Amino acid sequence: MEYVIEMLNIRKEFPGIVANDDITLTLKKGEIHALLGENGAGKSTLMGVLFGMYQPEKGKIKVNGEEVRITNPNVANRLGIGMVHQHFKLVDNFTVTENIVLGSEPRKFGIALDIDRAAKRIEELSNHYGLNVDPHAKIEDISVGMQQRVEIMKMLYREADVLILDEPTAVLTPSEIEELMKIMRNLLKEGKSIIIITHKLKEIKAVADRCTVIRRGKSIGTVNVSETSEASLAEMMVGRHVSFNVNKKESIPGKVVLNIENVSVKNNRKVLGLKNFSLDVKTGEIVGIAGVEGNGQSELVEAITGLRKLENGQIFINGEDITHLPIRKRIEKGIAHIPEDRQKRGLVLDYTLQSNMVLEVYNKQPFSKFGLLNYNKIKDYAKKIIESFDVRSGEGTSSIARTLSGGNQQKAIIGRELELNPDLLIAVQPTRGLDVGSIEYIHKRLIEHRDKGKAVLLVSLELDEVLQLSDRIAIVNNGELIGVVNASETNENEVGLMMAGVSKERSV
Amino acid sequence: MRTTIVSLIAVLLGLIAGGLLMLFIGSNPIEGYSYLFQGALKNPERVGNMLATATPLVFTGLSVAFAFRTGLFNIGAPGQMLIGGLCATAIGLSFDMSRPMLLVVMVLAGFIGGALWAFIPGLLKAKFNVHEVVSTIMMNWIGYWTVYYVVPGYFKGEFLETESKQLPEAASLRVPFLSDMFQGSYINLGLFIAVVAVIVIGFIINKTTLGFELKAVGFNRDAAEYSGMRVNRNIILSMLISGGLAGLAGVAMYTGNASTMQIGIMPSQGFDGIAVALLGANAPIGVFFAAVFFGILYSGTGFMNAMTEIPPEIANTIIAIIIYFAATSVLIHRLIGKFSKKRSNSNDIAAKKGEI
Amino acid sequence: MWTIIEQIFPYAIVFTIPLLITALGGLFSERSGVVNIGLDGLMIIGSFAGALTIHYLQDIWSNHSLVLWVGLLVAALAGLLFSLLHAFASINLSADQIISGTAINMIAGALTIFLARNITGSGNIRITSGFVSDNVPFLSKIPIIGDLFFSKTYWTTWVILLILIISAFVLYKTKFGLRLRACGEYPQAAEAAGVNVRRVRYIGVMLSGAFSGLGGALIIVTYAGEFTGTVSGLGFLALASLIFGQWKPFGILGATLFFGFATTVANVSQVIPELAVIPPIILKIFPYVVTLLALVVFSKSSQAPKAAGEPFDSGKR
Amino acid sequence: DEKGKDGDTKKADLKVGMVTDAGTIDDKSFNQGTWEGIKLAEDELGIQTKYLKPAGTTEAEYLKEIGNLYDAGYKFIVTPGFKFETAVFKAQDKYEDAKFVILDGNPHSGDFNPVVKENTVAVFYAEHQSGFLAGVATAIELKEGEAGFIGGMEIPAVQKFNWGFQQGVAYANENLGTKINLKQENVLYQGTFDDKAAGGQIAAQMFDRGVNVIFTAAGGVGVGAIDEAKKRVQDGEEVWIVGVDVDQYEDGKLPDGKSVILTSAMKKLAHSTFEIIQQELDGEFPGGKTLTLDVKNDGVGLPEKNPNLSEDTISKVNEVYEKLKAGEIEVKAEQGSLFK
Ligand SMILES: Nc1ncnc2c1ncn2[C@@H]1O[C@H](COP(=O)(O)OP(=O)(O)OP(=O)(O)O)[C@@H](O)[C@H]1O
Ligand SMILES: Nc1ncnc2c1ncn2[C@@H]1O[C@H](COP(=O)(O)OP(=O)(O)OP(=O)(O)O)[C@@H](O)[C@H]1O
Ligand SMILES: [Mg+2]
Ligand SMILES: [Mg+2]
Repeated sequence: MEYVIEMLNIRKEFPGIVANDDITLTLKKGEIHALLGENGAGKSTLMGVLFGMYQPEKGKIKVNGEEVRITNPNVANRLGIGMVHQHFKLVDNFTVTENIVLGSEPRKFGIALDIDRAAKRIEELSNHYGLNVDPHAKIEDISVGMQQRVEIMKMLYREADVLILDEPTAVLTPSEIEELMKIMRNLLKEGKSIIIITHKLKEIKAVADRCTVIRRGKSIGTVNVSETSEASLAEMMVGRHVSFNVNKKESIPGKVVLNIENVSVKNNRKVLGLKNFSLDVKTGEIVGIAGVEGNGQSELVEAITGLRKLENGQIFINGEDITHLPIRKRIEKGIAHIPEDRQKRGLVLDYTLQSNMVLEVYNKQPFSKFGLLNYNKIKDYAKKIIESFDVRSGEGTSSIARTLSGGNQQKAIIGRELELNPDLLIAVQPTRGLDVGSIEYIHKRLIEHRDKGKAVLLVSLELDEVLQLSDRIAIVNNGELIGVVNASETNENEVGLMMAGVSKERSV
Repeated sequence: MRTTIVSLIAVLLGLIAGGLLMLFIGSNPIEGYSYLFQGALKNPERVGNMLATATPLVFTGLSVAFAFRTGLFNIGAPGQMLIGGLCATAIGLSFDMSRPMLLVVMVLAGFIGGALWAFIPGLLKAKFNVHEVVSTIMMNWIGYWTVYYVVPGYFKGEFLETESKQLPEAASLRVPFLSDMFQGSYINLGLFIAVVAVIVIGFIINKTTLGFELKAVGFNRDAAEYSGMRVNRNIILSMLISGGLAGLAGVAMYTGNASTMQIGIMPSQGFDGIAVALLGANAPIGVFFAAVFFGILYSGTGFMNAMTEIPPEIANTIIAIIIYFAATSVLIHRLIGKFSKKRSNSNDIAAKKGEI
Repeated sequence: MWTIIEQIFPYAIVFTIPLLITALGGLFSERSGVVNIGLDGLMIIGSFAGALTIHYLQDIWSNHSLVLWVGLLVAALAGLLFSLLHAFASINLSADQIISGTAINMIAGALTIFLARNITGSGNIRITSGFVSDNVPFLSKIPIIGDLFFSKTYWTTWVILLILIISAFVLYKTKFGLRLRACGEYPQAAEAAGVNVRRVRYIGVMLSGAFSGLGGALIIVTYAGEFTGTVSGLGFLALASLIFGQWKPFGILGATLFFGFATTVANVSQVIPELAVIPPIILKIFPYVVTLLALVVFSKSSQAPKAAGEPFDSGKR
Repeated sequence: DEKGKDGDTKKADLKVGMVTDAGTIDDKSFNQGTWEGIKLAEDELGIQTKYLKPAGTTEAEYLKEIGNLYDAGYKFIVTPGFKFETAVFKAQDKYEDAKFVILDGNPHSGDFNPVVKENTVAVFYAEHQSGFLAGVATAIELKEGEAGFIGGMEIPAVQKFNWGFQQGVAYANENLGTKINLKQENVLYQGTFDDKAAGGQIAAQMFDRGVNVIFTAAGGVGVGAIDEAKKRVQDGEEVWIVGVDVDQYEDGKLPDGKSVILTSAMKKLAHSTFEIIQQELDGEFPGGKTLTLDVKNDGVGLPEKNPNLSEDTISKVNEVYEKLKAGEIEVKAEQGSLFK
């Protein structure tokens, strides 16, 4: 058997955690090999080891049968290994070509960069593999899907034979995913071998030849994809039977809580990111927003919460016009917001947990009086949230927020927002980056909130999550509302199509 | 606690480095330091002078530290000092009121003057995101030239173009009971105002909703905005307070330690505030002790210089080295930090494992 | 008015050049991702090292202009070495770069005087003679331009302008420049592409040290003639020019020329009856006020390197 | 009694201290001149010396350094500059067993009423006379042309140099047939004592506008002007600088050994400081007195050697000097109708 890559008994420790424990992964020439595991299972770390970003404590790596030491990414490049990282490593204000040549620059006259030669070569490669990238475009001006192709192009430019793709599909539309798979098959034809990390079992079934599953840093096994099912892959991954369904009762919608009328909002690039958007959310229902990242979801949420100015249109809460109210007033009117980026907006990472728990109410009685804080009351309040949401931390309420793990940070924020008992809860990516147990728990709490007769607006890039939790689904594309469908009457295909901009007549 | 240790280590390293310099020029460091401390503390008068030297540093240190705590880097304290001092001096020279009244108005005017000078960088930061480091440097020079032309233009001394008129006794922060207690030292009411400021600022930062907001904005502007705090207003407010404190440094300096304003001098106490704040770990009480420590160094060097061959520049050198060590002691912080974090982290993981 | 401009111009240029080279140094540092407010201190180091070298060499070699060039070289070297303190603190220790820069300024100010006094016995180090300005043959005869640009120029001016052009070329047209800019924008991307971010940043900071040192010594050999322990805040002005010039080599040229010109006009306004009618305070604060306004104007489209000021953490995701 | 003891038993053990004014000990001017006198006394009379540099220029800072000197046993303290007036006023009471020499000023409590105690001597220099002589010398040597004046900050000593210089030029024009022009715009105070760039730029402007000689009384600003003049001379222009306080001939030296310093309007700081120290050692400390050092006692004047002045000029200046001494010429120390 001919292996291009053999990672044998790899062990990688981080202070306090063994990220990879005796993991073996082999890659055959010309195969697509999937790497599957929960969050934090150690997938990225393992690939980091292969790509020379980390040095393993134990284990061997062989490339084409020869043992190698990959001390840094340059060595990996020389060995023909390329990697597309989970988070793109592209310089925004550089052109495609500049990004691609960075680190292995062609030169003329000994010193000057030869951008033209590189651009020509990129154009050729692009045509050859059907990637269709414009070498002179600036990264900040091209779509996420296109940026990913630039990342792939980087590897091809360096003539990598082994390509590592870390969660490449998380940011793509269903149709872009299709495209990517096509590209991957093209690459195979050219004699490349691919390792792909993904959480999406469907995709593994669709493209991969073999799949290695790891759990909590340990190797569970490698299977031939054609001989296994999604359910058994999932079971391998988490170690128990996983039900893919969320249990919830039929919703009983009541009066309108949130009413958005013809709202247009500019995005960071100063063009309309949300166009003439209208939507209602009623008591007792969860309305999901489905769409590919960057299609107006953030703008919508920021418009409702007051973080962004409206160009036109109006927003009502319980019939009251809040279009021009400041943020704090809106919170007082009953809007709570689980923000998309917990570290950017959700928490003051250098504050204690208890201070974070009163971020919106510190100036209210009983937490303060005459401008003086009452720490005892704040502590009690925070304790209550922390206990009821099982937020784990080193020093309880006086832990600094930064020291909490991502999942616990998220639970704290959700607890804080639910504790406000808002009429409208806006939950943006509430389970991003969390493990299965936490996800189940948070889903349960969101549904409970709905069942208390409150309204929930759920924004998620995970189509599955939207489909499972929502009662109704509003699909956005390019800042426009494509349509609203009942969750019970739709399916992934339909929503996927709409996310790609294919409009539908049927609307609810 | 940890920051205190770090500061103390920095001080120690700075003093060691200073000692090495003394050796390098062939002097005896033990002797040098002993004269240095004697020079600052030998008798009540010297203690008084040392405290008076420290007083403006307490204010500028507080100013920088307060801004720091709220996420701003105010290196405009020199300019704010000048304008604060100018305003107080102007009041002192122009009005005839009962002494307590006059002093209160002067202090207020000094605070407002400094605040005003910091308002512009604050506004530019809030509205246009202009980095305050550059804008406060510009304001320093604008303040410098403003004093340069306003003092001779409006408050010219009797025989001198380069100084303001002498403040009348009623407008001076010096009071007989203090001067007598410290045997004729120039210690003055500025010290009391400084102590009050330390307490008030400590109170604001730690105990009030205002402090809660200002710090939140400083730590994480986005989160503050998200939770409904008025970010721009808070940035401006925090610059106002920071500038006001520097303005008070000007009051203490020009109407307490001195009784005239001289033109053409950018007060070094403004820049020293950065060092004081850093060494004091940006905590009001820490600032106070750091200022006193610098006061000792500054006021003791003269005597050391008189008794030995060690040049007075050694004080500045020691302070600079201390600051470098304080700046790089992040390393120590980190190491301790990593250690404790990893521990809580592994507990966390252990807990999770138990769960399943 | 024209004759005034003509007369002032050469002096404005002389004042501009140290600012220009220092700001250019700051550009390399910040473009690599390290904010350097220690420029002022680095200039002081350069002016000290330059003055000291020239002071001693002129005793031996007296009036050889080579002495001055050696002085400049030593100054650049001293600045470079001293900047390692900042590089070490901000690159290896992830210290707050502004604080580290402040410490650099303080150490430079104190240590140089201390050393000057201990080495030469005086806090001031005087050089016997500096560069002499000269008209460029032929070119200075060109009408208008000749008077403005080619009269009373210093050799050093042309050298610095050459460095400016080379810098622009290096920054935009070479492999090193591409990597440098990438490190200032998104160091993780550079690292993933196999660039040694720390090394690039070290080079960036060291260039800023060398250039600032050169800038400080240029003051001595062109117009000051004497080291006195300060460069009168020119390092901060260079920093402002860097921002005013939007982190671009020719933007910096424009900004420093503006400062050079405005300061010179303010300085000589008293002698010039046409200018003496303007209250001197206006002229004195003019450059600073304009800078503030410029910062406001540019704030919307700021080209600041995105990662400047952030310690590089390769694990950051 | 105190004096007697010191004077008789251990003269050479006299410890003389100095507190510097704004600016450094190396300012080529006031501080340095004073210090050189003290150093001279150290070399020739074997006293001990020490100078201290205060952190600021306030009365409090000055008093602090005076206290430091006193506590360290330096009980003969020299303070250069009018800024010490109030500090010395207090010190002379506070440290009764110490002696104070204040140059260019009179102790007073802030009300400008001089109070010179027995342990203090106040020394004034007739800068206007010095400036006058420099003005005369300049005019005679150059015969015709334009002169300028660059001052540092507008303080009394600098002003008096300026006014004296103007009177000197006018005197020569009226009585000695010279034609030196002095325009109002060419008489200015730069505003600092350290801005060399400005000094050079201003000098350049003046030279460009036809000024041939500039009298600088401006510390570092003057250094800038001297450097500019040097460059011009090396370029073949003929321009001059008149130095101040001390003989600045060396500062103006060109590689060919010549100097751009035409002459210098001197205050014989070193000399007078030395003398007072000597008097103290001789038990003749002129305590309680206010001394005015002027032409009469050779306290001010031009350098002994003026390589750039012709024999003729020197002899003419000497005549003027004698007249000044004899009181035949009077130089005012006030602005009157003069520029600035
Ligand atoms: N640089 C690092 N330093 C310390 N710990 C790390 C580091 N990188 C990863 N870890 C930890 O190692 C474990 C494995 O992380 P890794 O990123 O490999 O997970 P993953 O399987 O890729 O997860 P995901 O699906 O979320 O991407 C996690 O607990 C993570 O917190
Ligand atoms: N780049 C890094 N550098 C240093 N430490 C890291 C890094 N990434 C992760 N860690 C450490 O790993 C711990 C776990 O981080 P992470 O956010 O991946 O948690 P997790 O295991 O995924 O937990 P959760 O499931 O709650 O998200 C953090 O507390 C942190 O100490
Ligand atoms: Mg991963
Ligand atoms: Mg995680």
